[in-house]
Amino acid sequence: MMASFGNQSTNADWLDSLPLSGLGKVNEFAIKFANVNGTGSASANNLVLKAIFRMGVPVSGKNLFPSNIQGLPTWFEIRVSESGFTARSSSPDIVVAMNPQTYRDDIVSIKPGGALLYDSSWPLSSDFERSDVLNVGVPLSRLCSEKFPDPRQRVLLRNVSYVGAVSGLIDLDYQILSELLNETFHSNPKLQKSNQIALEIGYQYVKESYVTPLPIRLEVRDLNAGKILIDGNTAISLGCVYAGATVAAWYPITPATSVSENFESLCERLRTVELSNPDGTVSNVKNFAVLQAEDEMAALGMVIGASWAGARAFTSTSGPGISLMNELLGLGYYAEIPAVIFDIQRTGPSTGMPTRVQQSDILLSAYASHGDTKHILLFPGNPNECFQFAVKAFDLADHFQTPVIVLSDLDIGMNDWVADEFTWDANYEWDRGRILGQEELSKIAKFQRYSDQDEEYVTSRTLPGKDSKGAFFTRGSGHDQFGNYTESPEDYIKVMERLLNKHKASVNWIPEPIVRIRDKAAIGVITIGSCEPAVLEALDHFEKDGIEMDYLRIRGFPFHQSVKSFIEDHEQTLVVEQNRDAQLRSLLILELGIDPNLLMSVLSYGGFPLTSDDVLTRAKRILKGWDRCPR
Amino acid sequence: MMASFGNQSTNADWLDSLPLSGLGKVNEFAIKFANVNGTGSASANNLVLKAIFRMGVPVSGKNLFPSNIQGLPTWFEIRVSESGFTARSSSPDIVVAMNPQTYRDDIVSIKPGGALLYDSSWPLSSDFERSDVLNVGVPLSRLCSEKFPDPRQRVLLRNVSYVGAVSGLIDLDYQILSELLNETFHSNPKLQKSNQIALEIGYQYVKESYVTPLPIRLEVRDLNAGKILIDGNTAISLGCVYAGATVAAWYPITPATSVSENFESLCERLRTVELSNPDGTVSNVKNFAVLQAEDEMAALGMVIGASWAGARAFTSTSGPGISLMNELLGLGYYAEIPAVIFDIQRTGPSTGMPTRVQQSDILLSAYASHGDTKHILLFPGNPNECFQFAVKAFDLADHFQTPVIVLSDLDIGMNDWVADEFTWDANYEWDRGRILGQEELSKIAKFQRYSDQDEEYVTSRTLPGKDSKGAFFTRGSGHDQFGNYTESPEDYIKVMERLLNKHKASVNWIPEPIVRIRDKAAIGVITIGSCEPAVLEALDHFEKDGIEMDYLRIRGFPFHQSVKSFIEDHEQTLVVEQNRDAQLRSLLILELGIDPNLLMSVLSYGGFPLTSDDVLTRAKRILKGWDRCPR
Amino acid sequence: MPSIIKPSIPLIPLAKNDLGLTIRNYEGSMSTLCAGCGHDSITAAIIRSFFEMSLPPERIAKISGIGCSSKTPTYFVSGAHGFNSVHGRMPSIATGANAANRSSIYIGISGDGDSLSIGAGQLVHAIRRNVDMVYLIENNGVYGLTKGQFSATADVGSRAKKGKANKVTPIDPALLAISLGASFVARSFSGDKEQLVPILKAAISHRGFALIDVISPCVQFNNHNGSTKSYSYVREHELKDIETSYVGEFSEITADLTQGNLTSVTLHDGSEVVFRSLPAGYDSHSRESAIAYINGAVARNEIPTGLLFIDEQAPDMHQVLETTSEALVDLSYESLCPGGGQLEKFNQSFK
Amino acid sequence: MPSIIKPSIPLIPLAKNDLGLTIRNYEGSMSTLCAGCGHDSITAAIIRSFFEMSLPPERIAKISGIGCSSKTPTYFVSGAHGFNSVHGRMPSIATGANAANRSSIYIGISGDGDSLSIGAGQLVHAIRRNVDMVYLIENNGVYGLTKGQFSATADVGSRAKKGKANKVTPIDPALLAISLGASFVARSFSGDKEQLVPILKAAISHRGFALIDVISPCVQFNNHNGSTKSYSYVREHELKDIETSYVGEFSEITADLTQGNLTSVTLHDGSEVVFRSLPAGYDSHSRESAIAYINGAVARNEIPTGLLFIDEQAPDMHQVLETTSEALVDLSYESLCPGGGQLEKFNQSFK
Ligand SMILES: Cc1ncc(C[n+]2csc(CCOP(=O)(O)OP(=O)(O)O)c2C)c(N)n1
Ligand SMILES: Cc1ncc(C[n+]2csc(CCOP(=O)(O)OP(=O)(O)O)c2C)c(N)n1
Ligand code: SF4
Ligand code: SF4
Ligand SMILES: [Mg+2]
Ligand SMILES: [Mg+2]
Repeated sequence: MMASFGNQSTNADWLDSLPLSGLGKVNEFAIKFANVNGTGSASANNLVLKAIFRMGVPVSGKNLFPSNIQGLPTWFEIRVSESGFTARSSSPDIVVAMNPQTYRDDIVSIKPGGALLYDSSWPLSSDFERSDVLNVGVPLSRLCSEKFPDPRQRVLLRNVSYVGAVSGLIDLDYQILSELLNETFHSNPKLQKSNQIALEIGYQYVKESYVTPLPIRLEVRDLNAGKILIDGNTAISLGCVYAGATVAAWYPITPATSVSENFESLCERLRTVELSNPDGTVSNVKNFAVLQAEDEMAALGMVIGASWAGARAFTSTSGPGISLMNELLGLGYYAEIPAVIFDIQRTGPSTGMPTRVQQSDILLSAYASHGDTKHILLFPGNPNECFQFAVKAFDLADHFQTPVIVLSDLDIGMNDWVADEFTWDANYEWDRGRILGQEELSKIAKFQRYSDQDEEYVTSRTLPGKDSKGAFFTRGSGHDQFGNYTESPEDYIKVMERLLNKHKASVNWIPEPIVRIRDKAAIGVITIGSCEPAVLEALDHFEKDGIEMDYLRIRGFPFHQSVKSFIEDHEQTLVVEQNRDAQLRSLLILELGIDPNLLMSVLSYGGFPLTSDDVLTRAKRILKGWDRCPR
Repeated sequence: MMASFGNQSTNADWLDSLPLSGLGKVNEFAIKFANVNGTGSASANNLVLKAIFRMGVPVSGKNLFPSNIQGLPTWFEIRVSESGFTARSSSPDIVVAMNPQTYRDDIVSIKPGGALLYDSSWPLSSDFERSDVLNVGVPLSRLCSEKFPDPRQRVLLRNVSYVGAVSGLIDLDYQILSELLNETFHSNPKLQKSNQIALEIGYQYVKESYVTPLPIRLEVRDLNAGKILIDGNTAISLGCVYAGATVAAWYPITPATSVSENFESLCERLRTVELSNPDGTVSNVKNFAVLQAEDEMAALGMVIGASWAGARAFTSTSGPGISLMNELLGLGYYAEIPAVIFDIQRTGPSTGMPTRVQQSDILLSAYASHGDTKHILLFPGNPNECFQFAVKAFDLADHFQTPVIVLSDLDIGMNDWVADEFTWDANYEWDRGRILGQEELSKIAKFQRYSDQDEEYVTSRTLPGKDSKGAFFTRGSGHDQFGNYTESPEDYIKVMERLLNKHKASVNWIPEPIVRIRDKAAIGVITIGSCEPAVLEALDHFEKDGIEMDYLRIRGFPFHQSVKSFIEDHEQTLVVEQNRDAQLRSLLILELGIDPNLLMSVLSYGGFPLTSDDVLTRAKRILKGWDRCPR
Repeated sequence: MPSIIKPSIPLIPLAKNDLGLTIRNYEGSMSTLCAGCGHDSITAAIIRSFFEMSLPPERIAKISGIGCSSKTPTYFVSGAHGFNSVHGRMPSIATGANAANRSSIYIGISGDGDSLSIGAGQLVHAIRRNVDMVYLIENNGVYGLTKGQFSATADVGSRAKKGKANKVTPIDPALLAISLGASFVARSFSGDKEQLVPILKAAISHRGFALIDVISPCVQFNNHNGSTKSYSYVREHELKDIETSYVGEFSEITADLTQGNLTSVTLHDGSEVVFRSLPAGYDSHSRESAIAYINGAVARNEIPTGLLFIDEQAPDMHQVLETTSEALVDLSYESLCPGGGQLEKFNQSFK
Repeated sequence: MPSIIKPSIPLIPLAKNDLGLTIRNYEGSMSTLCAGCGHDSITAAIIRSFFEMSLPPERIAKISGIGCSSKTPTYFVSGAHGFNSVHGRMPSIATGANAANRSSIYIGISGDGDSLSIGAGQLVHAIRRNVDMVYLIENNGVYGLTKGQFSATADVGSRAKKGKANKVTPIDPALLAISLGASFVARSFSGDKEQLVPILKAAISHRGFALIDVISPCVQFNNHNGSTKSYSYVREHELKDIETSYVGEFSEITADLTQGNLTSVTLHDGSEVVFRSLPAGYDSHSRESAIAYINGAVARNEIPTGLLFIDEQAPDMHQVLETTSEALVDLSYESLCPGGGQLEKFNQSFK
């Protein structure tokens, strides 16, 4: 028997029968919205997310969407955590079930003691009954049909209505929601009004029909001061603007598309300059060029061409694009041309699951291309680092005259994270590396491209279009220190060894790992990218169980020696990453010369953002097998 | 002062003054021919190679040619070794200097006590004087101008003349040379004649002018019984024919071009069938299709398409092609489509040195494509294995429904090696793997592509065009065990784990490593591909110095456990390979879980075929640094 | 309960074709495209043509790249093998499959992004090889699956959902194909099954590469007034100059013809196709007049549809390769392996 | 001593151009191509045109792919930056370079393999973007550097060194470009500097993508009787219908014209180019007549040369992008970085 059904009953009985786990979840719970994609639910769900953020409570939203445009199931999961654990939660306390196709699974997924909000315009099949959750029926469709005649509008406003219902149920600040709607529709009073009505409908209904708020609920805090809510791709595109990038070349691919699209809109706003023409008219000129390329090879080719010509240029892509870029990455490496590539990783191999997350392009990126290559990689772990590392990537690429790949992922890139407000150092100067201009050239007898290496094994370059004296030939074929074609083993090796040393030398510019040391912990945990929140939460659980572990998050390649010391300082180190083949662990072993026995893998690669449960269950299983297990 | 100069002196004095090292080198020496490319020297040099082979003496030829069509320096090095050491020699005993551009370096390269043969139509600059070598001047150009009026012919015949001179100098059997010329020009008596004259000219001149033979010389043996002289690419193309491959798709690239070109000519001969038409005419139909693709992506796409349709299909390529094939290799892996790829490795990265050798596509090939993948690799070490592994590659690809990459290299692929005669097992049956035909399908209720795994984790497939009941959808996007599209973590993981297990299971079909165990050797040596002859020669040197080492040559990936035991059984193992970044060593560490400290690298990657000196000097340097050094 | 589940492709009641199959035998799984997507209409036309032509499902091979359009092979003929490959590489995969097994009927489905951006090189060369296949571009002027970027066929001035206007000259796939020597080039509109079905039939009957450019509106990202690929625009501006009719198996079409010339074309399988062209003297066998006609229409802001060009004589890939008429996949190992004796001869030649 | 060392490109004695430079300032390092290779003649024509146009060497950027042809940028203007990139990707690299620095003069050198097989996709899109550059295809019908395989421009029936005849229809790059809406399409012959030099000059002066297809015989692999790309064949069959003349700076050409119409074209840098076409009424501004003309010539087994098509009005990539007239590489960091205040505004918008 379901605890409550229909719109006339109250939830008082259910409150009494609640298991302990469901009680008193103030600011510590998860809501899952189950929708059909293409129905406009995303904006409604974001409304909830943003309102919680404005209530001053740490929060995160994970959009689990299909590789499809309309009609398939999609979920939006909001994790509310006053204590700051905003990793994806493995099971929701509340489900807002708006997709009849997935009712069964959605309802099954609710934590015992949780609540279900569904559209009770039609009766819920008794198959779906769960006695251990509160069933909150709201006849959303019926209510909206009564109010809104236009069927298209009705679909959209039904979404706002369930937001209203959620507001009533869990004390999600109605005022804030109402303001957010006004902000969104500020230019359209008619829409503003109908949205406010829709919000009201849902809110009023639950207020009238249920005992509210539920014990699972929100309270205002002030924990988001100095914080913003932002996704990593937007942060990257901002970083590109601030780094002074002028050329972007890209090919659409989920989940990287928004990096370049955002960059373009930002530039349209910030880098379009009004010019008065002689005839009195005004025209807009643009201090940037965004090229939608015909494919990823063309995109990277354009970036390499633009960088060779002296611009800061980048491309954004994902797995299949990185595969296609292999040959040109080798060219950039060997001919020493800067290039910045943002790889927003998704689930591979092949087309794989384009809207799911993994960190599984690590090995390919590190050694991309045939022949011997090693690339500089940056691994941001949150939107703040997306912004900072984007800028850093250009500095590194210019400084070391080489492609730099920033490996973000879908979870960081497309989901909203609570981040620190972005700051900008007014004294920042871009590092264009060793470029000889006319003045420097006039002081030397003869320019030779690859011979005057500095202590970082970087040689000076010149830009085309400037000075004949600096002219040289760039080539991906065998070349000697002067840039001349060669097939001589000695000349070839000289350049190749310098490249190896240059890569090593770049370590001093790579962001240090994030390290958290407990006292005398025997176990270390290493992770990467978007895994951080889940890993930290898992460590917290372990700590509560009396097992202390040290923590390190890698933020770039080549690796710092401190990573090696970290591993050597622990009896055992777990490497947590989202791929099947332990790619980060592999790179650590190879590049730091680590005995593989020191590194145990915690792998979770099904494609959803990592949860602390994913880490806990796997880590426990592994530690059980380890003879020096702490328990 | 030079020991001998011009065409009137004899070499008697020089013989007396000879250092010991140059004495009595019967069937144990190296000749280097220095030519200008595009002048037809290759066939003359091959004449020498083949004649030595027919004299029954083990021999090898290394063609060191530029990435250019005409006018640049090129060398052909012949190593004669009765004791069977046919690796490239690091310095020649005799230089035939036919390229004035490189006189200086060529002459410098001669071993003390060696000999120089040059064209004395023009005087040799005294700058090039070396008192410790015999200078044999033969006025080849002058002699040929006198005999042959046509200037084009003259250039070509001058080459044959120096062969004649070599014949006189080192007792290279004149009769055999003469027969070889007759064979070559059997259809053109005029050319036959002029070539015989050219041979004679050179021969007579040295016989008349010098004390012959030199102490560095040949003697007939019978060591080549049951042997042939063949390059690896020809062997691969033969293997493809014998494996029953019907579709080849390729894009020209040095040094892989001849694989597909030879395959096509072999098929033209062996697989063209005469058909009598109803109208009495006869037409030829072909039981094969060779497609020169528009690029490497198209080539692999065609191979995947053809294999999907059920043919045995392959492509041949080199580094840049492998880079471009990454995305499609991922598709083949994930969608489980057979494909055979021959990568004849050259010097990377990027265009690199297209006519130089390396083994530097190992890591990229093992993990080709974004996402998690592991490919089956075969590493032939000589033409016999090229033939066998080509056949094996198709069996493996069909059996395990996956791309198989055969990593040969330029040295094996394009140089002639003495090999055992090829044999064919009349009982061989191709292994087409688990393909369900109409009969099998009729016995099952419903066909499901990826669910009925056997103990090797292979599921059965069906071919298009045969039976509706077997119809399924092949896709590179997320799919479940039935082949249906999925975005479910569990379904996705199930397939990915099976793929991992399948790769592991394939090890039983991978050729075992070649192992040579000495008694209680503390040091093991692991190598790959064309490195074998130089490594074995180096081990012989070590052995003569009292240091015994065990030997293992890897022949495929996944690795056998015996490789792991080999490493564990030695205090230290050296891994000899031709690349900068120790790619084979890396793969061993990762895939066998080896402590990196157990594997020391011997790397030589300048692009020329490996010499025993390359191995010796580097190995000694490393062993000196090792605390348990045997000496 | 408000259901977003879409109806599957609408059905004609269970008539049987020459093979005794009903149209259901030509359907696939339910479409997951947007309600109203042009691609679904094309799927319906494909189903109808295959049914009416009585094609044995097992002889059909469906190959596609990546995109909304490339998903559609799942939605028709579930009894045929399908291959949803990678972005832009369908032409090479179809070429290889065809090389291996010439007995199958190949239909390649692609999008304007898949074919004219990332896949342009492969398309060009599949045309050049005259691979025997139907190559259908479901052309909506945008990248549907990646949410509305302009494709290379987007018209100058057309607006994306975000309001930005395209300024780069579009590529006309029909013009491109004709210039490259394609042997069959047609264009149609997803909303006009009466024209599309006979064109599809003719394309299947044609021996060689049959390119069909089907304007297929994307209701999500390119159905705005500014776009010439939208339903409304196309309905207004479409030029049904060259009507198509498949003689013998499809008579409804010929009944519709009211004016103009007939061009009768005998295809390689012996079937006859009659094409009606409005412009007097339109010659579907002349590359030049096709080009001129298309250019003229484009200049008048019109979209010419119909069978624009056909060359029945052009040798297809297998004729060029002189391949045996038997499918290579059907050759026995014995007929392929030269055997030990031959190897002995080879050994001798390497001495 | 018999030397195989080839003479470098033959020189005109040391006259000076407007910049006070001699032709030596436009030379590069010594060619390593085969003696007699058509590509070397093209190099000589490039050197002459650049010299005569007084182009500042530092303003020239030379970009190529991979192949014998792609090696040639080393052989001219050593005072210019050069980029010998990877096979088939020159168009994208040139596009990116041009986007970054519109002040340079871009000359891309490619081969028929580099441009029409592996590079076909990129070529198509560089044309479509109307990137302001000279794009020169040194067209020999073969893959020279990989030793003589047929390229996509090999004529049907032409024979490779090994004797095999090509049976696949060739791609005509000029026709392809015109169909794709290219703004400047010309063809010439490496052996005819009098025609090639003025075409090169016009191409450099043109704002937009200027494709020049230069038939350039490969003496090693495609100089046989069967080949229409051989010296002998071209000398016999070449059609010098549309003569080119560069008014003002090159008067020898106009003097050669003996008959026909003059088409005067004002280019974006203000210079005038006069084209003479033999067929009465040849209109180098009409795509259709260019296509018809080329098709006609091809049908008669002739190779039409000259400036086949030009459209001076087509907006180039920067006009479409509305980029500032200043080279993007010259913008200061200050003008690019929105600064901390703006970032504060962004922060507020993410609350
Ligand atoms: C190599 C690669 N790059 C990018 C993508 C992302 N992607 C998927 S579909 C698509 C475009 C599809 O456009 P189109 O072919 O026109 O199909 P439509 O969706 O419009 O029918 C792109 C760019 C991909 N799958 N693979
Ligand atoms: C990715 C890749 N594939 C293949 C090659 C090998 N390759 C070098 S040059 C060339 C063809 C060159 O032909 P073309 O462009 O016509 O130049 P030509 O030598 O005839 O002037 C090929 C296939 C390569 N360098 N890179
Ligand atoms: S996004 Fe456009 S192309 Fe894709 S399914 Fe929807 S309507 Fe069709
Ligand atoms: S091979 Fe041909 S294209 Fe290459 S340099 Fe020689 S003649 Fe020129
Ligand atoms: Mg599209
Ligand atoms: Mg060529």
